[in-house]
Amino acid sequence: MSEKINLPDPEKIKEEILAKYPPKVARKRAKSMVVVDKNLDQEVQSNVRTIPGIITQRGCCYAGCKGVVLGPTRDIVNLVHGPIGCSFYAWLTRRNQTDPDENGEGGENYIPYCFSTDMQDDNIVFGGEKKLKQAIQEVYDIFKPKAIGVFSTCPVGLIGDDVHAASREMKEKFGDCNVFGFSCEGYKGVSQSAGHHIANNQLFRHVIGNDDTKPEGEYNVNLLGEYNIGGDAFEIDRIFKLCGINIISTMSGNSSMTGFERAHTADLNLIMCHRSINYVAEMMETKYGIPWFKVNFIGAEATAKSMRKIGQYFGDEALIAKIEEVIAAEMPSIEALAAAAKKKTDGKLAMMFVGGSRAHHYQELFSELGMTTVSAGYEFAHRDDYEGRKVLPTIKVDADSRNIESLTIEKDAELYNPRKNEVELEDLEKNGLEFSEYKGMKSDMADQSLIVDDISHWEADKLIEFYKPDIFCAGIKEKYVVQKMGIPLKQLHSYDYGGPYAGFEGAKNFYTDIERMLDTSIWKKIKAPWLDKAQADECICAEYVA
Amino acid sequence: MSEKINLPDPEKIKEEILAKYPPKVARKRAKSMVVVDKNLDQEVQSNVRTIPGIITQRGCCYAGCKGVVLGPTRDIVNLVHGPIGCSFYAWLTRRNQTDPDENGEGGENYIPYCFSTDMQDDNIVFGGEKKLKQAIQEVYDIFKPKAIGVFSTCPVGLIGDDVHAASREMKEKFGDCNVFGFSCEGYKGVSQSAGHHIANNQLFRHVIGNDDTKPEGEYNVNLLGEYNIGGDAFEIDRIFKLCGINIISTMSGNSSMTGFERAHTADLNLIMCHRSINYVAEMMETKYGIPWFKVNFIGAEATAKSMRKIGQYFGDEALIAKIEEVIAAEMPSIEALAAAAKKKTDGKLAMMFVGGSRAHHYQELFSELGMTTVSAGYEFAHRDDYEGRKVLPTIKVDADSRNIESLTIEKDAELYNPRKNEVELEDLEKNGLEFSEYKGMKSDMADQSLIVDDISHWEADKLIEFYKPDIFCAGIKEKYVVQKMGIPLKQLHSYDYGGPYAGFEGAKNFYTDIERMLDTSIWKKIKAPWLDKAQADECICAEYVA
Amino acid sequence: MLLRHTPKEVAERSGVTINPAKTCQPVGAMYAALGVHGCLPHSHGSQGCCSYHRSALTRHYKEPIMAGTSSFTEGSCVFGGQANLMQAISNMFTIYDPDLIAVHTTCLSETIGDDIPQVIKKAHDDKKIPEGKKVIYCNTPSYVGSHVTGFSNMVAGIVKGLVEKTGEPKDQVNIIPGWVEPSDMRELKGIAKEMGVKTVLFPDTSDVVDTPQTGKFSMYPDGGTTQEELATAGDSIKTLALGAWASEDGAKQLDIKCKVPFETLDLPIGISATDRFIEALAGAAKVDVPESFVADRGRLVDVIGDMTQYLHGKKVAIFGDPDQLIPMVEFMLDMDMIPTHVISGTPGKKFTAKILELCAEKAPDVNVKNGAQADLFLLHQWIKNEPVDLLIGNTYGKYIARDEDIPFVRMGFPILDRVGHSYFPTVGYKGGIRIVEKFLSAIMDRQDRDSTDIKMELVM
Amino acid sequence: MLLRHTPKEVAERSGVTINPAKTCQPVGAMYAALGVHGCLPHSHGSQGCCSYHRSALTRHYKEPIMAGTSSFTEGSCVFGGQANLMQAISNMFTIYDPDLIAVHTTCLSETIGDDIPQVIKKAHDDKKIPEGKKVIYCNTPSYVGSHVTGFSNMVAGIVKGLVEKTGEPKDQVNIIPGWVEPSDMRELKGIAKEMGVKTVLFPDTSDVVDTPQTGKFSMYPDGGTTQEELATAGDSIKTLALGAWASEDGAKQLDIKCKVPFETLDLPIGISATDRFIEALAGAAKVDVPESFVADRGRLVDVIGDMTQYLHGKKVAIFGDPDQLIPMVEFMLDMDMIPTHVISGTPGKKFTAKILELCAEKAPDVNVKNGAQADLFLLHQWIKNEPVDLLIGNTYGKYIARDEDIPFVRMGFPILDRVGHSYFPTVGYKGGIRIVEKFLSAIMDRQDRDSTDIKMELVM
Repeated sequence: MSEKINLPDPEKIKEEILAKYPPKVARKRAKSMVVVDKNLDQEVQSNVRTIPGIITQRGCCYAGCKGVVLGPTRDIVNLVHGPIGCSFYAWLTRRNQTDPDENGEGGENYIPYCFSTDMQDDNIVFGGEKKLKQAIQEVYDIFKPKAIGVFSTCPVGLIGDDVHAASREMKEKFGDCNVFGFSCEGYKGVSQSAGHHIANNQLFRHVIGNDDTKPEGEYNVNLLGEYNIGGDAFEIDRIFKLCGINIISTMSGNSSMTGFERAHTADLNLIMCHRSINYVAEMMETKYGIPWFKVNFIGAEATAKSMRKIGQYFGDEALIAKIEEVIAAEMPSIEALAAAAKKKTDGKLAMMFVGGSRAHHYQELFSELGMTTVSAGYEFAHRDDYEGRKVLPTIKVDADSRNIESLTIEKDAELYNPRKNEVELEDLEKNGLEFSEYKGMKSDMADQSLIVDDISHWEADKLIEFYKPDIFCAGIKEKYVVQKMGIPLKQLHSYDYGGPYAGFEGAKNFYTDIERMLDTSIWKKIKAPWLDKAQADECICAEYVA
Repeated sequence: MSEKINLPDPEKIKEEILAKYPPKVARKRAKSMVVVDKNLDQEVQSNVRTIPGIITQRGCCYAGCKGVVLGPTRDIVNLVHGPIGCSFYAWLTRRNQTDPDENGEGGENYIPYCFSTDMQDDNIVFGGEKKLKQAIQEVYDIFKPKAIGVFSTCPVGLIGDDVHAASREMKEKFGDCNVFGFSCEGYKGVSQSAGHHIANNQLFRHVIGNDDTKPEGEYNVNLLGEYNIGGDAFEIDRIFKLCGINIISTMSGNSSMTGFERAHTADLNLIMCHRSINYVAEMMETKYGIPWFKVNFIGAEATAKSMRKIGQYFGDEALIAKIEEVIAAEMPSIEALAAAAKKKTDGKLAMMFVGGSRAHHYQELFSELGMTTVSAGYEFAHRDDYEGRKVLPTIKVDADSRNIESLTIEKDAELYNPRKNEVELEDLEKNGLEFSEYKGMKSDMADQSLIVDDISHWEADKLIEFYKPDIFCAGIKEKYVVQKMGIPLKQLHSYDYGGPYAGFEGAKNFYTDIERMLDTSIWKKIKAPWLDKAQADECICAEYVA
Repeated sequence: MLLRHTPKEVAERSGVTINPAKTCQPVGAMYAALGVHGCLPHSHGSQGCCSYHRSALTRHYKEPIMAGTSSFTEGSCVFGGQANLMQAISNMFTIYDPDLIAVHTTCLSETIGDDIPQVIKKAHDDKKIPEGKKVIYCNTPSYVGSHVTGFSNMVAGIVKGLVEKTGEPKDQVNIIPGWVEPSDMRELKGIAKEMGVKTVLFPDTSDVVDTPQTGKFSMYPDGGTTQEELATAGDSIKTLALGAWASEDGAKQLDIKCKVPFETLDLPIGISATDRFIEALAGAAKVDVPESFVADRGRLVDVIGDMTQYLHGKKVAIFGDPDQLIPMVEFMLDMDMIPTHVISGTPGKKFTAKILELCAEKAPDVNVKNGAQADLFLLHQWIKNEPVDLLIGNTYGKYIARDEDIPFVRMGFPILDRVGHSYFPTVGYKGGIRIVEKFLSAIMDRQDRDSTDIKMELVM
Repeated sequence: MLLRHTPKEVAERSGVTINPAKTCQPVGAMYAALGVHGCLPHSHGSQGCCSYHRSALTRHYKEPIMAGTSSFTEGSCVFGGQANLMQAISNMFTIYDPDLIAVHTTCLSETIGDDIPQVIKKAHDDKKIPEGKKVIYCNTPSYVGSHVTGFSNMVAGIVKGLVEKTGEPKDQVNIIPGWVEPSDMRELKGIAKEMGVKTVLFPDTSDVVDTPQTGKFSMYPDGGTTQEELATAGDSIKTLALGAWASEDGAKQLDIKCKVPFETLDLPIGISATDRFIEALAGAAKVDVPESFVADRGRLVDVIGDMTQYLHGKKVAIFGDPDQLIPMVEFMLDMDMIPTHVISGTPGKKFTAKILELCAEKAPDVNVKNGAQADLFLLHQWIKNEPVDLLIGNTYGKYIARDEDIPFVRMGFPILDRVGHSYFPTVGYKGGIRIVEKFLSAIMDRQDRDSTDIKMELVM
């Protein structure tokens, strides 16, 4: 679909952009800006240090660990060990929805709470372990939670507080509470990504496999890398239920420790956000023999496709039929809505710079609206997220990544049980089901479109002036910058407090929201009528002169 | 109680006030300003024309008829025949509370509605009867009410629309709807008072006596001149119920036509507001033989006294005992609250200029708070409301009053039945129960206090400057004028949207509200600190220099 | 239910008006008269009119509202009201010493046919009017038009009675603000001042019905257009009449009397109407629009752009006066809200045509009616048939909002149960931000209220 | 229930803070730095800090908030952050061309012990700082004080870095407004202007975080105190520091550096605090207070007097920053409201003493706590034990208000779910009317909601 528009050649603007940089900076940034040529294997430099002062979208390791992966789980108290800010800013700001009463009234839910050791200078000077243990004790006494996660912030590593030892000690003391720590200091790695990995490791180490209770459902899966922002997981859950597929755990959206502990009893791992969660999938396959493949529930077509893959995997005719039935029931209203929306959206241009998979997934939805993604990039991705996992062997591990622990996993003596044998897997592969594979964003982008990793504020502004897109997708820090230029910005972290956008209902919500955003009268009112034409033409631009 | 303060001699300020007036005006106003001397029979000129341009508190005949007497009844559609304003201004502005569901869900309640023929110029030129009948028809078709009252506004009388003929015609046409009119044009009489009389006449003519169903209760009374502002009637009703007294109808508060139609089956009429309703009581006594006496439920003591009078009237030991029991149960908490409030209120001064009985009744409540009423007056009273009914024979009927119809009533052939015979009445009188009597406001006022009838804005301002009262009671038009002088004003029409103030609970509410008003910090913040003393001393004054 | 007898089915009515969306002329004349410094309004009719109008204005402003009445009796009806008016004029000047008295009539005196100018002349000849004092007047028959008409008539009366032309042109613009709040009049003067345009704004109720608490009651507060200013209005470059209903007639009279050309504009409420006012004012005074207006305007556009998702597509029912409703409807359309029901009790053919024209593209299904039987009873029935997300109007709308559980924003006259309208303007760009804030808090409070625990939003 | 695990019983805590009523220093430093024209704030620490602070300020203002970060890695922790800061300074000047960069530290760089002035000096020597450009700084260790402390430290940094003394006295007054909204800073400038007092107000975020939509993004908006103005602050008559927590230290530094005497005042919120500010400003500049202030003040007193029955005796729980809470509590007492629970996460011994002193007569039972463990968890527990009629605080209060069904008024930082705070001031007398309006609509909306049909009031 995106082919139907001939994209302008971005090489010149790329040069312009780089020209502003000091030579060394320009050389480095050039490698992260790639004009897509589908016929070439192109390396997209990523997961490298952000250049200081460049104004990046990126956050820190702690944000990826506590904010992204652990945050959405309701029945664990996430205690942040550090000064107050780190915990304050991660307090309810990510819209991970949860239903504590889904298994009956009165379930645990600590998500609306914010827990911190609120370190003071004397804790920095004399060490904070004592206060940490006191805090853990108080949390236990007041809330009696089934689990407490302890998260290290920047100073903790430097002053040498051992959060793991402290957690172990308290866990043993309590007996009925799973206390464990995360060394996710903000300076670790080069972005949130390091935090994802650390979170994956600790979940695998301390939680997954704690409860061997056999699953009740017939088709049991885990949904990995789905965070239930705006209720996405609720919608996916709805579709799965209609099809009779049982989700054991979602990592991590509308999620509970109880689910995580049983995750290894599933027969299939479905990966939504490849970047943040593939580690767990890999480790579960090695240890328990659970295969995984990539799915995408962003976009109606993508959702249908993903469902069919699940049916294919289980190979049960009844299931396959049920899935087709569900799809058939959902599609008509979706297509009708898309057709209506297209009157406003067809042929329009989109740009998106966000996350580790959303900037790829959402291209689906835009193409369903007849819109072309002219430029896109991730905030904290690795090369495989752009180029596909085929490049994994060729990625060289640099100093920053080397410091992120990578667990070595072996088959579990009792529990290892390959859900499909070699032959079955081969058959499925032959029939197009690709296991342990992700092809990356580039594979879905048009020729001459521009990929930019870890885009800087300067680059974004210039590209907007160049492409004059109809919509720009990013996060809250970019939202009002871009809108000042008269271009609507769709937040793809928070969905601008809308959603869900996943699944079938989500697609409809997205169509409606985008149609609205492209049809907002106020943008036509920007110019004061008494201003002369000249001034008006300055619109859609950024200005740096103080 | 009010004796304990020596009042300043108001003669001088009275002269000052009058000095500003043109001689003729001064002469006339002098007769309405009386310095109380309890040893003298003093005439208080009242119920005379307001001097044009003097700025009066008074309203019109229509306001007294539709607004006051008929307005509070929920199951009659009050249709105002005239330009839109008259109906608009009487729309929900008097706080007559009503409980349409007291006899089961879904009772009629037209009080939140405003009905008008909205006369236009062609109706004035060619007559408005046709439109009036059309309006009555539409009201009947849409609402099917059991009664429709039609109210004449100023132009109606002049253009000669016959609202009575029109009403009669429609009543006959419908058969099941009591349609009747009121010739209550605004210019009739000299104040709202004329409207009260007209309303009394029409209720007596068209409603009272329509339903002879025997009452269910043992002690059956009508409560006349109680309008349930702020829920006063609810509270009185509560007390009556506790004592086992049955109210057949309240005229007019939380009232229904059904009640009015049976009013003549009661054995006693209790008069709250003597001014607005004594006509009905008189007529009912003549026609049905129902005695009446004055009661007052404003003030805890007054309430107890009034209850005891009822007990005495029925002379039933059980009833008398029950009444004493109820009083005994209520008084302690009231006295406690009064004692507490007195810390702030004792010895403070009040002025009140309002209504036809409130300016008298509320002196009770203030004296319970240890406060002295230094000056008071009515808005639309007659001499008997000041001097007592003993002066009735001596009141000469002037042109304005002569035009207000006065019905001549005779004993009802079948239904006349004196509830007490001569002997019984005499006995009761001997024991202090005074039938058909009202002693008037003056009897309860202190020597040297000042009575002013139909006070003008100028007079009020000067008296405030003279008395510097702690609280001033009047209506909405005076509220902010007086408060600009830094003196709290208590509205005694609307209770400042508080209440109830009647009965035992009402007394408590009043104590609390007055204590609050006399203890409001903001009044101490009036002066900007940078202003010099001189300016500050100007406070509590009115200024007329443009 | 408060309005338990209102049926969903709409029945044609020609006789009865139920729950009116208007009141009668005199209250408007009284309000307009308060906008002249040192003026004491006078109601020539029965006592009740004056009492009712003073009460209504007092409840809306929570301020002293002073006015006199001719206190008609049955006798006056027979012999005419001349004696009453003569006596009233003499008493008011003697006792209350105003600079001038502004007489308006009532249905009663109009039906009787009292000849006001003749009475005033006689009062003059009989020396009832002290040296240097004035009596102006207008006719406000309650059975014609509405409260807005009364305001308009008194504005014309002010022009006829107080505006003069010396022939020596003055570099100033007349602004007739229409029936708006004192805060709005204050804001309009501020806008002109910021633009460097000298204006004569009349009537001007700022500092009259929003006076400070100083411990002193002033019968004639500091505010109000002075007679000196008004006397120069005949020499102004131009008159801007804000609102065809409340202001145009006064501007016409000024043109007729003093040959000052006029332009009728919508009240400057919202972006588009304010744009037109700013350009007209700058154009009339031949000045450039200062940068600061671009900033104020841009802030209004900005906040709408930021919050558009909460406004877009919201269905609105609104009732009030034509001069307010027209720019409000335009403003709502600029915000992609959907005017769904529009009611005004004030007659005037142009109104429905104008609303339909504005809504043609974005809200073609709008229900609109004004004049006879265009009342809140009908509005409520419309709402029952076509529910809305927001109701806008005076305090009487509260009863509908409660019965139908609709978010409610108070605008118009009278507002009897809240404060703020007299202090914070809704005209101009800054006023627009206040309107947006009010809309948003009504809509967002409702979202917070109706949201489940699961869907509760921290950031909005 | 949203906060379903909060028990009524209060347990002593010394280790864990739950639902904080504060955040850390750097965000305050970032906000203060935005109040200097052409300034690009820089966060010397990990990327996350900068991202979090920019996000928080963006959500509060719905405006672009630009700032750089040193993007620490594990390496920087080992070798120190100098290289990162040097590179950041050079890149920011090259790419974004600010007039100056304002560096603040973080817990990380503070723990490492980076010597910022030394780095800046080196950057200077290495010509990383272009001609005429400046780099100022302050230390903001996140483990000391709160966001308010960070604001205060950057104000001091501005003084140290940008204020000069020529020795030639200037007839002007410095005003340090403290951490208030751009609308408040605008209002304070307006007050001074109306009083005819020339002022240097800093920092000044008006026209920086409330910029218009013009179709153009300006990295350095028109607003902010200019370096030229700041350079003259050393010659001013006096400095008025509004708020002991946010402004006093800067004023002290100015006194030390340039011998400009200072006076610390409460933020001018409410009647009494505004009175003190007006008198102090007039006194410092030796001018008379214009009549217009008597009128503005009187209007505030008037509306409170008119509506006192709805405010009198209402119990209030309030949380926020000391400089706001102190005058708010005083204002509430002036309105006969009853401060019942008062919480601030910001430490400072003077606070509780001051609140208790204010409440001694009229609200002796007030619960007050600030600093460690003075958090919303405790406030919520207090409310469960002693219910209130009104809750005032930032957006996080919404969760308590909903669970306990308490009318809620948003004040403080951050407000993430409503707009208005950046456009309408709460300081000064006019700001006081806005506060009263907000209180009244919260309280009266609740009365309307909870009233039975029978008790429903038309007039209030």
